[in-house]
Amino acid sequence: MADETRTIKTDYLARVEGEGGMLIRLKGNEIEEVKLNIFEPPRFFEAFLRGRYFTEAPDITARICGICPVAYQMAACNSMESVCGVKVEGQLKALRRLLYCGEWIESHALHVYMLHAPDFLGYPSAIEIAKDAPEVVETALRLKKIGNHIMTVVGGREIHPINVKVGGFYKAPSKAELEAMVPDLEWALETSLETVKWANTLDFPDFEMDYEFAALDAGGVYPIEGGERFVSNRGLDIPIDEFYEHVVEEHVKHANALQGHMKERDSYLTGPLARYALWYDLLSPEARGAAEGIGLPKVVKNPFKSILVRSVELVEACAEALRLIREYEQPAEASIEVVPKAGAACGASEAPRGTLCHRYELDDKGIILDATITPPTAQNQPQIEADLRGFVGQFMDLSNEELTLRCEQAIRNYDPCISCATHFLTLEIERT
Amino acid sequence: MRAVLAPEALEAIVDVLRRRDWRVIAPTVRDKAIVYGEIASATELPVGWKDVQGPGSYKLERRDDEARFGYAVGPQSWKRELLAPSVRLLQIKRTNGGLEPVKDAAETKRTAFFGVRPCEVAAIKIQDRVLIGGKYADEDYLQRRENSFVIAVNCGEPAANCFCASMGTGPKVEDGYDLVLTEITGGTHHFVAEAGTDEGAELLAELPQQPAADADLTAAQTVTDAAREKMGITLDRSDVHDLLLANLEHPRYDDVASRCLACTNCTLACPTCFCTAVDDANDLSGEADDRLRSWDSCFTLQYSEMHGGGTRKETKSRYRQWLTHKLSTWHDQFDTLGCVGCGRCITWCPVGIDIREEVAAIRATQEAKS
Amino acid sequence: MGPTIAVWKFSSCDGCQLTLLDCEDELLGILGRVQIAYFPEATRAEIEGPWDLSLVEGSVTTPEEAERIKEIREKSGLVVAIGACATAGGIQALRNWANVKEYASTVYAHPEYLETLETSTPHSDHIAVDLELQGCPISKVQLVDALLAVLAGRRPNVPTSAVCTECKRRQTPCVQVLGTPCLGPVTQAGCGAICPSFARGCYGCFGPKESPNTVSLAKRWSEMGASEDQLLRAFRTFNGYKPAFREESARHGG
Amino acid sequence: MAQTLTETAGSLEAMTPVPYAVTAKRQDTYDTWTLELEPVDGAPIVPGPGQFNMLYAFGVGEVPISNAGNFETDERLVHTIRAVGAVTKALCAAEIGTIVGVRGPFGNTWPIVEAKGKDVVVVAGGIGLPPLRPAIYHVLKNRKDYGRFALLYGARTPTDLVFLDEVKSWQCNYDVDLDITVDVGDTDWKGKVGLVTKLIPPAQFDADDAQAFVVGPEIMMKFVAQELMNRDLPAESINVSLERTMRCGVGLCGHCQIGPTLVCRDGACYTWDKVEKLLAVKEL
Ligand SMILES: Cc1cc2nc3c(=O)[nH]c(=O)nc-3n(C[C@H](O)[C@H](O)[C@H](O)COP(=O)(O)OP(=O)(O)OC[C@H]3O[C@@H](n4cnc5c(N)ncnc54)[C@H](O)[C@@H]3O)c2cc1C
Ligand code: SF4
Ligand code: SF4
Ligand code: SF4
Repeated sequence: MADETRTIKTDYLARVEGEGGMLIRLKGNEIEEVKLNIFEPPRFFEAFLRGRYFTEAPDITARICGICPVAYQMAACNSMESVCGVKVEGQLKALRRLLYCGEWIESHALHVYMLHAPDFLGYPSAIEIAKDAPEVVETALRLKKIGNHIMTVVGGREIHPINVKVGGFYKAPSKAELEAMVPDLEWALETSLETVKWANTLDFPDFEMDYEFAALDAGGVYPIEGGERFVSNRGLDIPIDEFYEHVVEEHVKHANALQGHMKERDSYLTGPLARYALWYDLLSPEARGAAEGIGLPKVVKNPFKSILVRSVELVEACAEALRLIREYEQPAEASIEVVPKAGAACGASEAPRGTLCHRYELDDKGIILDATITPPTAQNQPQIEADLRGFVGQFMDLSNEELTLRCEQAIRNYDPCISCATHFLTLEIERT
Repeated sequence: MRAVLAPEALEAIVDVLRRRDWRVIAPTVRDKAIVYGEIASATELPVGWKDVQGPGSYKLERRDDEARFGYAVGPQSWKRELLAPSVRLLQIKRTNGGLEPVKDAAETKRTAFFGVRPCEVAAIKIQDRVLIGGKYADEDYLQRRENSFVIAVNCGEPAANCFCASMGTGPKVEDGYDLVLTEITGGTHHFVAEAGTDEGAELLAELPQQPAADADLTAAQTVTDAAREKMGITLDRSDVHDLLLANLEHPRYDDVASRCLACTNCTLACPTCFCTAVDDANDLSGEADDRLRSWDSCFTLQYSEMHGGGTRKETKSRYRQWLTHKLSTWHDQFDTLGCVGCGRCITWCPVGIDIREEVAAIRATQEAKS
Repeated sequence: MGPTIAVWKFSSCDGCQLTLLDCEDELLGILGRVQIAYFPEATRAEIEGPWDLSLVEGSVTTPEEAERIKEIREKSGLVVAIGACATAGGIQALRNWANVKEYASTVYAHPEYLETLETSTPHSDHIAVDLELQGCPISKVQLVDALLAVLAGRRPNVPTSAVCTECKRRQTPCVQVLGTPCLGPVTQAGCGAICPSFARGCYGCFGPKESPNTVSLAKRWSEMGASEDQLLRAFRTFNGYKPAFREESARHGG
Repeated sequence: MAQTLTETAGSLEAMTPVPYAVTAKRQDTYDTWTLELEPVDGAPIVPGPGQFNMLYAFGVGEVPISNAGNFETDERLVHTIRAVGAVTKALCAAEIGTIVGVRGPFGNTWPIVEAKGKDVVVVAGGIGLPPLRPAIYHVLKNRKDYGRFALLYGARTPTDLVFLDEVKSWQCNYDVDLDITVDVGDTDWKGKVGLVTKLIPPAQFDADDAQAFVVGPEIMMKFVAQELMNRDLPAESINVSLERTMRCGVGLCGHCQIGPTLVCRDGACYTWDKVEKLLAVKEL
């Protein structure tokens, strides 16, 4: 009995973006192996970017991920602007933040209700939830739609927005266009407050991990569209430009992706739990109120409760979007001029699922010489495996079926985006 | 009825019409071009702007005066108000196995088109002929047309691509308007106004005005005469019908096809092109079907598609269809030419193909032959 | 019980299948009339094939994918390829101008684990596809229309004409005429002409229209000041491997 | 101005389909069916020979289909439809009781009354026969008013021949010179093999005083017209029916143009002199 081998396995993880599987092997009470298998084929983005003009990076990197294209566009812009020595500020920065709020609302609503909730409610998907409780799915869809609508108004469309440009936007929306969204957003804010309460009625396994939480420091505001420093609760505090001096990437055999590790440290976690733990005090009164209302502590260590934190961030994104619209004045110019310069720099943004870092090197004509992209899921992957180890260690008594489900849920806690994680494998292109 | 109006009277026009609860659509500046849009005040007109047009190019520039109509036609035409880009013709519902066609309630709000150029008045008259003048009429068009009120503006400053003088449609409007203005910017800035219908006269009577003397009418005539002079005759319409029909296989069509993008811009910008498609769009339940009518163009492959493929597969045949239709076969079909010389197809062609040059090229070889 | 629908992912960003979930107003209505048989992005549940309709996202970039699409073809009534990846090879088809194998073997100790093909190709290179929805990403309107068309037995409304048709219908002044180079005249309609409405030239994400005159457009771009490099990149991006764009980019070097 | 517009405007109801029920259905060939339609309520429309209707299949679309009824004795609409695409497939799949939409009748008519006293030559290619059927019945009903009547019918294969029994009954019951041929025969086919144009030289008619009515694929009509002219039949006496894509059927959508003419309005019936030159131009 004690030496019996047990395999917990999912060939194809459902309700995550991209293609991955999971394999856990136990021998008796010993965990032999934990693997988050990423078989999503590599797409070689970093290689393609070489030789392209710097203004193309936001459009091209958006295609790494259909779920969080804005995250890519913002990180690319931040990085390019940093190389070229310009700063996008004022209303243009606010517009970027608003666009990003749209992505947060869309992505968080999708994850909370349609990807994660079925785990808690015991359904295979939201499609089945819709049969029993259509109002839940209708709420989710309406919230999602409002997020998408922001992206359409500010960005031109919800997937791969077209209005984002290095230096700002191609066209700035009018105040009236933004104000037209206020009633919907007010509804969304109310509904997201209800979402927090609803999520709090779910059952959570009794499980905690002692995380190193890492997120951007946006200088006095909750980090969304960018941040100058990358910080953690364990003393990491670096300018974003030094990201790659502290984070190393490793190619592991079972994944078509590279995994991020912090030098001389263990795995770390980025994403809602980290942002929330580090920047709780910067949340809007609405979001903090929502957290307090359900007695959510300032630091959440149970990864299954990420659904609560994600709901709180949903409140944050709605409240923030409303604030940004109220304070918006249409800028005279939709972008600032960016003249390419030779050099290299990093830029980052907070994707719904965590910190996303880009680094580009340009020549003096603006041609990209080198590109490195580190998406949140790559950074979280070692931590996901650590969570699985911890969880299986603690819940070994569960039946195989139950344990498989729970392990899948533990992965979905991260809202992992495997499509994002696989663009890595670099490739030299010899152009003739 | 005639009168002289001060520039401020334009505000009174907008006022009076809006008080009657009419929509007022007029030229305004948006997206770096002069486009039509609903206005609430005459200050929204493009005051002191002119347009610089060339084949495939258009640019707005400042004028050194306060002219309200100191530009020619822009990318849009009144077609957008009358033959709307996309409308639901009707909805067909399935009711216990049967079919029930349902039409949307007619829009009854009246709309004033403020600033209609002579070529555009001519274009509206052409579309009237095509869309309501035959045995069958387009109901939506007729409704919109009935609700329209036309305030025309004679042209003083044709753009480089204007050739209304060649087509006999401008720069002075002859009929088909309710009220017409001629803007006079030299000396004291003023307008000479003339009513074309009783309704136009009613509006004019409500405006602050001075009586028009013979000298004023002469001044107005001078404006359009000068414009005509400036344009000259660049397309000889007298023989163009036969010229094109006699040259259906002309090598020039291969030449133009190497440049033409078959992008449809010329046809959709053209104020007379009327082709539409009707498509079906089912509702989610599958119990209702919207029949949608939208702008179509003879430059698309699907336009001429029959089961088994397109009739006009090559760009060459599509361009020939368009050119011969405009200047030749339109006449056979509707007893009028299909071109009013507004120049939109030249300006708004992304590669600047010029209808006048294409005709001239065909004519040149014809003349060489004879 | 409506027809069974399976949604398949190949090499892609997931954006086109997300488009289905983004049909917020239509999703529940559609779900009421079809059975989702396979759609891992949305559900753990599965119904065995054969399927009435397969929506196929992503391009073929691995040997496994090249096999899988054949199987899907065999077991599906209709195969609809959705998006630039599935209809043109997508952005990852940029590898088709590079030597993947050679590089992989110099960098990785076990290049065999990579299991990647030299090229990224559309499904139509591997199987007969019943309908292609172009676009990076596809249009929600076209997706819903295609699903409803299948349900009604109607021909889907997929215009093969230029983006310009949509520009004109929405009354956007042509940005190319105003001085910004635009790929709209050679790009297939469907997006709603978004880019020009945001004062930017179309960058061709819906792929070539029928009979695109890329030569003439490229000539005009040059006259407007575009460099050969710029032209090469313009045609070689999201739909660069589609013959019309591929041939045009080749005319500008590389 | 507004008032005068309404007074002079054309008919407004042209775009609204009228519900008709399928009351009978017959399969003619492997891909061709004949439907009989009767109005759900109200009086039936009365087309003239040569006119077409726009038939609407719910949720699928609308297509032009010629009237193939025997108007001499019957008020029902008869349409013979070949299933080639979405709409025609849906129409052919309609069952008895199915409601379809009908707009029409549109287009001009065959000058069959004008042909009185003359010899009549009908040349049909495959599914070109049904659009000629109303004209044929007019001649048959008024048989004594006309001279000789030659009916030349060709199809690609024997299975593409429609209404064969009916055609043969005409031969028996009226004075009709019937001649049938197929491009490619099969083992059961005992009749002639060859193009329909071959039936023209031997056909019995007086070229100085005859009217020909020809329907078939465009290419077939071209060769038939040529062959008829070789027999000295003037182009003005040769009638053909043209086909172009149509979205409205009433001259508003522009799609059916061939040079100076709109097929839906000025056709679909033309005399050959009017269209010969047009059809000779590739992709006009
Ligand atoms: C005057 C006249 C009389 C006719 N009489 C008969 C007759 O008696 N019997 C008969 O069988 N046939 C007849 N036809 C031919 C018949 O109209 C066609 O076979 C029919 O239109 C085919 O339609 P479909 O939808 O079945 O085929 P498809 O091949 O699917 O469509 C054919 C036509 O529909 C249009 N279309 C449909 N959907 C689209 C779309 N999404 N985008 C663009 N275009 C689209 C195409 O332009 C094309 O012209 C006649 C035609 C004419 C003009
Ligand atoms: S053909 Fe050209 S010039 Fe003539 S009316 Fe149309 S757009 Fe104007
Ligand atoms: S902006 Fe582009 S897509 Fe629009 S009409 Fe001009 S060329 Fe065509
Ligand atoms: S305009 Fe062009 S690039 Fe922009 S969304 Fe449309 S097809 Fe894509």
